[in-house]
Amino acid sequence: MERNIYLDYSATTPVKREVFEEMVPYLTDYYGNPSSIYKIGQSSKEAILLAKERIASLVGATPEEIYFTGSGTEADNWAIIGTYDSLKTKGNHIITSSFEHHAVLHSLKYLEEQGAEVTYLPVSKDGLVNPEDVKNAIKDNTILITVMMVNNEIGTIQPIKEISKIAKEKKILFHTDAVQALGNIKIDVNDLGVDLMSMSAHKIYGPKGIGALYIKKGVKIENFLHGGGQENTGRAGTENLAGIAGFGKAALIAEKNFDSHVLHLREMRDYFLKKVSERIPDFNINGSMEKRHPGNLNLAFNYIEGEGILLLLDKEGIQVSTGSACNSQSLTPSHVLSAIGVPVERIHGSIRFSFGDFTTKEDVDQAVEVLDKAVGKLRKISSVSKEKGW
Amino acid sequence: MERNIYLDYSATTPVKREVFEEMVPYLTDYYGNPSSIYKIGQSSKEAILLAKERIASLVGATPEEIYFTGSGTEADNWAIIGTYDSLKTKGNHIITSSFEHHAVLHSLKYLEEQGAEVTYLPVSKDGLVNPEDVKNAIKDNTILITVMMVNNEIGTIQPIKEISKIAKEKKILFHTDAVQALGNIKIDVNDLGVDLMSMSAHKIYGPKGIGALYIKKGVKIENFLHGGGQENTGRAGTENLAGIAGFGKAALIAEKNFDSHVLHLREMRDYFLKKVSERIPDFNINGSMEKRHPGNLNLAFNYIEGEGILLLLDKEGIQVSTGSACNSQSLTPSHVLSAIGVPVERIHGSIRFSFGDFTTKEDVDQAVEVLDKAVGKLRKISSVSKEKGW
Amino acid sequence: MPIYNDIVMEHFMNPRNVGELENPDGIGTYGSPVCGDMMQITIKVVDEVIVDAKFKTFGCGSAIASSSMATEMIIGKTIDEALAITNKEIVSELGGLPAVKIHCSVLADHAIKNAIFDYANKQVKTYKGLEGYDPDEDADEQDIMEETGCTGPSCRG
Amino acid sequence: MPIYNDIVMEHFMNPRNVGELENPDGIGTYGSPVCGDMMQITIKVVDEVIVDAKFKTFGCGSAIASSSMATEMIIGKTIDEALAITNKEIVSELGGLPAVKIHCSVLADHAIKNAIFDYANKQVKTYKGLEGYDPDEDADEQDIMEETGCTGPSCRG
Ligand SMILES: Cc1ncc(COP(=O)(O)O)c(C=O)c1O
Ligand SMILES: Cc1ncc(COP(=O)(O)O)c(C=O)c1O
Repeated sequence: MERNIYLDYSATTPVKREVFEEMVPYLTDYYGNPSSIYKIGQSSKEAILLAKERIASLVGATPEEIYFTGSGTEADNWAIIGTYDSLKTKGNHIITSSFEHHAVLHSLKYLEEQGAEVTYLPVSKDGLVNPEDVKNAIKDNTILITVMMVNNEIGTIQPIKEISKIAKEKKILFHTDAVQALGNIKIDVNDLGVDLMSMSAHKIYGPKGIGALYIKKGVKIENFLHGGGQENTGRAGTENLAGIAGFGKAALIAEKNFDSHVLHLREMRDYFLKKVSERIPDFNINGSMEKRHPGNLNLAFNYIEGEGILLLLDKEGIQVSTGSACNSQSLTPSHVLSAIGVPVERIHGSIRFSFGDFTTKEDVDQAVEVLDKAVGKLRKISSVSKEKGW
Repeated sequence: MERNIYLDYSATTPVKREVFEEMVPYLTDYYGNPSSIYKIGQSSKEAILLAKERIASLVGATPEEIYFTGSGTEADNWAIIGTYDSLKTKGNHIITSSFEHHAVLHSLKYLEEQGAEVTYLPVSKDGLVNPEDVKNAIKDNTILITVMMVNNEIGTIQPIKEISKIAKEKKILFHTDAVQALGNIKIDVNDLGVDLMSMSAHKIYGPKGIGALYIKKGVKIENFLHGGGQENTGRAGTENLAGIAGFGKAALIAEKNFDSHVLHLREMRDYFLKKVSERIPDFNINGSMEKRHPGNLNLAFNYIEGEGILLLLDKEGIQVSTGSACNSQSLTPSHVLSAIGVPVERIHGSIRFSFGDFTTKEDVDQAVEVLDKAVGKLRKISSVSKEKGW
Repeated sequence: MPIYNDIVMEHFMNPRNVGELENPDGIGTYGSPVCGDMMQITIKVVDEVIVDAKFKTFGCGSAIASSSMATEMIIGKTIDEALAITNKEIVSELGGLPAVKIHCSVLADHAIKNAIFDYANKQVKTYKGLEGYDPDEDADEQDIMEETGCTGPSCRG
Repeated sequence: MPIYNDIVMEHFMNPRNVGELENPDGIGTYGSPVCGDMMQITIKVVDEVIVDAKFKTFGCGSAIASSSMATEMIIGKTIDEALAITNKEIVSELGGLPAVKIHCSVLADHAIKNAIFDYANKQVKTYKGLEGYDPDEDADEQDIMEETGCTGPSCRG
């Protein structure tokens, strides 16, 4: 492979070498079905337990509270649809924010078709949900509050503890999508007071296609996948053994390296921002820089459209994401940036830069160089500009 | 690892070396998110397409008709719950057989709680569903017929073509669970006339935790996992890239080696049966030997309980499965053997032997030797016997 | 983490006191093949002491191990001491059993009591430990026969 | 299988005729930054022939490539010939565009027509190809603004 400068760690992370090595045995010699009672089946089962212990340790849970899923998306679907299924006779009202991940929003849309009533809370310009809004939205028939821990586009960290406290007072279940938060901010499920929490391996240097749902001891929600008795009868389907082992290892590393990881990300991110500020005029930062994922930056470059930036960067081996309509098969501008009130024309020119463990200062220097040129080139082509007062 | 004699290929198969090698790049260098439009994202997308082509080719489908899932279980859940969700306003009646896999039966149980009406057809002593029974069970409100292609415990092959013809005449959707059939019997979805078909990689020497649902072009069912636009907006969640690549490779090998694979399995299985017949008295074969998975054998050893056999075999490095209550955390005797009318006391002494590509004649010789001793030992301990007329 | 510990496996692999005593002083059976387990115990009693015991068991590994352990435990004990043995003690002597296999120890416990019951009947004796005891009571039938479907981890492919 | 073919990428990377003509004979704009694309075309006309054209575009890769290709296509053509150009022809000259990006070619097509419309107005001329033409018609607004949510494969993490 050519040299890449990967600045899209929030989309997915490379699998760390140690994680890969942890997976290899389960793709070669240790193939026993964890459901089988003979020895090679039981050692597969032990591997699952070890992975649970590691993930539980990272978030302050117990291994029995961790259930593996096929993705962060499945964890979100299960938490939301499973809660609805088990509580719909008690009430049908769910509270969420308007800038959740689509795994949450589309699960809720599905439930709306089944008869659920959903309140979508506004988000501040800084990218924060106001706990007061949550409180005011609660009704007699509210059965679930779901607010993400860290937003995937702008990285803002939500006041989970405050919200969960409100939920607890009213005896309403509280779910949080922690897919972007895991490994990047400190999580203690008991301190935070969450009942359900979604996680995904491929955001913490683990493999794709393996996620987990934390279900607090004592909380009972309907199963999502029905069939065999895997995962303590909680989630049917033969377990993704290699993926589970990899997720566990990734969690172990995340816990061990937490401080240096966060420090490194923040350093890279802040250095990048400083460099960009020095060289490129007319951009805005989307979302508050204060309560933010240490490796996330989301910038709106005025007068140009983001896909062009992405393509020019890709030509030079640099990967980033756009918040633009144009980059996707969908033509809708980012619902996240809309929710925090970024003007639509700026949404089109917004780029998410996300930094990770393998990002170097040289990467940043080179990326800013290329970015500077790309923005300059596109602005020259553009039909809008400061002078034209777009 | 010590030498194993693995005779539980129906539970799960070892990952073939070539399959593992196909997966490695996606766990190391090629980590791009398939949803990203930059180059390394797009090459991930190409890997997914290639895998679809390979699986489609194995079953006579087109790549666009293949949707990846996190397991065969998820494919079953999606087919059944998705069909119900999209057709429940038209009707709520579903027809199935009483010896389906739990992924099917428990999905249906879930739907019964949601208001579905399910007919469980009887199964003959031979282990076959009678198409006439299907025909007679159809009502005005029937929306789905789901009958498995090959049973997982006794390996009997169902008359899928005849059943799908009946379904088609009545314009009812037809789903088949082909998890055990894939790679072991010839499948042509168009010739068989199925609308929906479940598959799983770990039964054909691919990794665990990756499955697929075939959805015939033109058939629309509700999504099961809601979120991002992956899998042509059909199944949300970041794709299990390595698993997908592995599944594709496994399908390619299965297609290429089909004839020799089937021949080998049948040879091993028949040789095993011959040897057992020569040495061990008082056993019965569960299910017809005629229309049967080439690598499946299910034997009831009278006067003893299966778990003991399993443990004694395991001690000697031989892995098999039991149809016994006692082997599992559940205490219920196999619903499959019950369905074909095996007396309960014989169900307790039933063992599934399943053969695969790595099984050798020496394996079989040794397994029969150990089995003979185990059965003899347990019969000596047993409180029941022929003389006691149990 | 195999499903059984070493003590259980040892008693399963090398069960003690397998067989049937000739002309036993008491014989007890419990369970049925339909339920998945059936145990038979024969005992020899001299001066109120169980001097010998043998078992035959149709059942899973833990049923065989429990039977083996149970016979070991009663040999050398007085009838009263033997009657005082609970299934919990059998489990504890075995170093524990998986939760769903606890019923196997109940089986052994009942088979012992049934053998003593038989002995008591034949000898026309009464024992405190047998007061109100019903040899045909199916203490664990409910556990075994419950049609719960596959909920354990062994829902085999 | 990158999202754009080589022709599109070449026109995006090295767009032809970028800029604004001084004292153009016609100027046309189409789209708006809010909708994600806005294109401006200036043309120079001599004896009914478009002798020069330049564009400026705010928009994605395919919008820029379409603009570049469109200006190339009209230079040297008569007004009538230029008016006859359809967005399909622009797409075909580009060797194809992803389905959801077809609207970008419509944009270029409209911008050209608007530039000619402006020229016609200034020269007080009428053209068959402009009959009933409304320069402000938002042919593709619906495509762009539809609040369909994330249904494409780029639902980014
Ligand atoms: C017939 C059948 N259906 C469904 C499944 C479930 O597939 P998976 O193990 O991938 O969840 C299996 C195997 O476990 C099976 O044998
Ligand atoms: C906040 C958030 N939730 C959920 C998901 C979905 O997780 P997965 O990609 O494992 O399906 C993602 C990432 O894609 C995410 O960023």
